[in-house]
Amino acid sequence: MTITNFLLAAAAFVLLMVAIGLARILYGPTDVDRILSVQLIGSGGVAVLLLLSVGLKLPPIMDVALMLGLLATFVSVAFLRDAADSSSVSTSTTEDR
Amino acid sequence: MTLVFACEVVLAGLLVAIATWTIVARTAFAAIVVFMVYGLLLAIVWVALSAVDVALTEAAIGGGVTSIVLLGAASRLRGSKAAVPSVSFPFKITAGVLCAVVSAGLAAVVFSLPDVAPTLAPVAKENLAESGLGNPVAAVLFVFRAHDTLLEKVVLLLALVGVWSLASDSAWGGVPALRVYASPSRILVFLDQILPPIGIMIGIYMFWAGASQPGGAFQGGTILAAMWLLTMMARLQDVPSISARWLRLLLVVGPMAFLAVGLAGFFFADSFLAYPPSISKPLIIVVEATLTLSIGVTLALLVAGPPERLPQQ
Amino acid sequence: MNSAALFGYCGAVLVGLGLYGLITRPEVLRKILAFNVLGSGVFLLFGVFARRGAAAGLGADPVPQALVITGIVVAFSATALVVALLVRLNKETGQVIITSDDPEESGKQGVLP
Amino acid sequence: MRLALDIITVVLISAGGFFFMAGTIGLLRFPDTLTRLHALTKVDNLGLGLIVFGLLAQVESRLDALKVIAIWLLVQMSGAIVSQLIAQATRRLGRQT
Repeated sequence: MTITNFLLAAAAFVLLMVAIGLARILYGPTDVDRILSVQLIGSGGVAVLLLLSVGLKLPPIMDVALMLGLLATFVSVAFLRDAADSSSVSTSTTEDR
Repeated sequence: MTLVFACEVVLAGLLVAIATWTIVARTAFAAIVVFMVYGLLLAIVWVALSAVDVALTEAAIGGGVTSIVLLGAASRLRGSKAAVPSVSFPFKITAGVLCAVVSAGLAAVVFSLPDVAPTLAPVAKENLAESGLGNPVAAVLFVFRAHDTLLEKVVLLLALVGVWSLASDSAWGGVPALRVYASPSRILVFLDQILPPIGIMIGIYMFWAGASQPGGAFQGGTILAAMWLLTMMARLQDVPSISARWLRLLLVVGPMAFLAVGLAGFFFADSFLAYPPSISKPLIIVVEATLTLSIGVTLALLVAGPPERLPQQ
Repeated sequence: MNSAALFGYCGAVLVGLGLYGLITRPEVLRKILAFNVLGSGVFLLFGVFARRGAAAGLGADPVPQALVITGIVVAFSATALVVALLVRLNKETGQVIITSDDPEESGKQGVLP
Repeated sequence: MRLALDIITVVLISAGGFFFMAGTIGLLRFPDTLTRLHALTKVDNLGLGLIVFGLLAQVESRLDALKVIAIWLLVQMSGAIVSQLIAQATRRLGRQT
C-alpha cells in the first residue's frame, strides 16, 4: 500500500465519520445542536480536502480548504445570531437596534 | 483509483441524503442549516469532479451567502403565525411519481451520453497563451466569453436595484436592516477584530491567484463580503446608508471598468471586449481587481436587504 | 460505473428532489430552498459534462465550468431578490405562502388578506 | 529518510482518524448539547491537528507546508472561538426556557 493510497483511504474514512456525525447533530433536538454540524463540516471538510490535496498532488485544492474553513466560521457566527433569538417570542421587532 | 471511487460513493450518498433532508425538514431554520451543509458538501463534490474553480464559488456562494440570505428571511418570518395549508397525501404521491419520472429521464440521458464526449478543452488550452493567463477557466470567463461575465455583473447590480426597490417610500435611501447581534459578547468582538484582516488578505490572494490557478474575482469578492458582514454583525461597523456616494461608486466601479476596457477594444483591438495582446494580462488584472471590490460590496448589500429605516434614527 | 456517471445520476436525483420540494411545500421559503437544490442538480450535470470533456491535460472542460460559475452567481442574485419579495409580502399581508387573489379561494384556505 | 517520513505520516494520520472516530462516537452517545460540543472540539483540535502534522511530512514544497500550517491555525483559532460562542448560546437558550 503506497502512501498515496493511505492518504486517500484516510480521506474516505474521515468523510464517513463526518457523515455519521452530521446525521446525529442535524437530528437536533435544538437549533444550537444543528449549528454544531457547521463546525463539523468545517473541520472535517478541511481535513478531507487537505488529504485529497496532498494525496492527489493537486495543491489548488488547499485553497478550497481555506475557503471552507473561513466560510464555515462566518456562517456559524450568522447562525448563532439567530439561534440565540429563537426562543424569544417575537423576533420581527428586534431588528432595529 | 478504487479508493477515490469509494470516497466518491460516500460523498454521493451523503449529498443525496442531505438534499432530501433539506426538503423534508420540519422547521425552516433546520432546513437552512442542512442546506448550508449541503452547499459545503457540494464544494467537495466539485473537487472530486476536478472543477476547483467551481468548488471555490460553490463554497463561497452556494454554501455561504445564499444560506445567510435565506436565514435572514427565516428569522423575520418566524414571528408570523400565518396558517400554512397542508398538502394532501395523494397529491404528494402524484408529485413524487412525476419527479421520479423526471429524474429517471435525466438519468437515462446521463446513461446514454456519447462515448467520446464533445469538449472545448483543447481549443481553450491552445488559445490560453494568447490571453496571458494560466488558468483556463479564468481565460474563458474574461477572454473567450467575456460578454457573459460582463452581463453577469449587470445581473448582480439589477438584483440589487430590485431588492432596494422593495423598500417602503419612507425608508428610501436609508439603512438596510441587517440583523445584528443585540449585545455582542467580548469573544465575538475579539473574533471580529482578528478575522477580517486575515480574511481580506485571503480575499486578495484568491483574486491574485485566480490569474494562474483556480480562484478569481468572485471567490475573492465573496470573502470580502463575508468579512464586511461579520464586522457589521458584531456592530464594530455601522451598516451604511444606501444613498452614501462612496457606496454607489464602489458598486459600479467594477462593471464600469470592465465596460470601459470592452469599449476600448473597438479602438485598440478589433472588436468589443477584445484586448490588445501585448497588455491583455495587466488589463484583465485591473478589471478583476475593481470587480473584486464591486462584487464584495454588491453581495454584502444583497445579504443586508432593502433599506428599512432612515439614518440617525 | 465511473465517477462522472455516479455524480451524473446524483445530479438527476437532486433535480427530482428539488422539483418535488418545489411542488409539495406550500411555504415560499421552502420553495426557494427546493429551487436551489434543483439548480445545484442541474449544475452538477454540467459538471459531469465538463468532467467527461477532460482533454489536453486539463482535468475538466473549462467552458461548462465557467458557465456553472456564472450560473451559481445568477442563482444567488435571483434568490436574494425573491427573498426580499417574500419578506415584503410577509410585511404587507402576514402571509408566508402565496395565496390566490380570488377571495373565495383564499377564504377556503382559512386566511384572509 | 523517505521511509521514516512515511511512517510518521501513517502514525499521525491514523491517530487523527482515530480522534475523528472518537468524536463521532461521542456525538452519537453523549446526552446533551454541551457534551456533544465537547466531543466535537476533540475532532477540531486533535483530529485535524494530527492529520495536518502527518501531511506536513508529505507536502511537495515549503510554500505548501506554510499554507497547510496557515489553514490549520485559521481553523484552530476560529474553531475555538466559535465553540465558545456555541456554548454561550446554549446557556442563554437554557435560561430562557
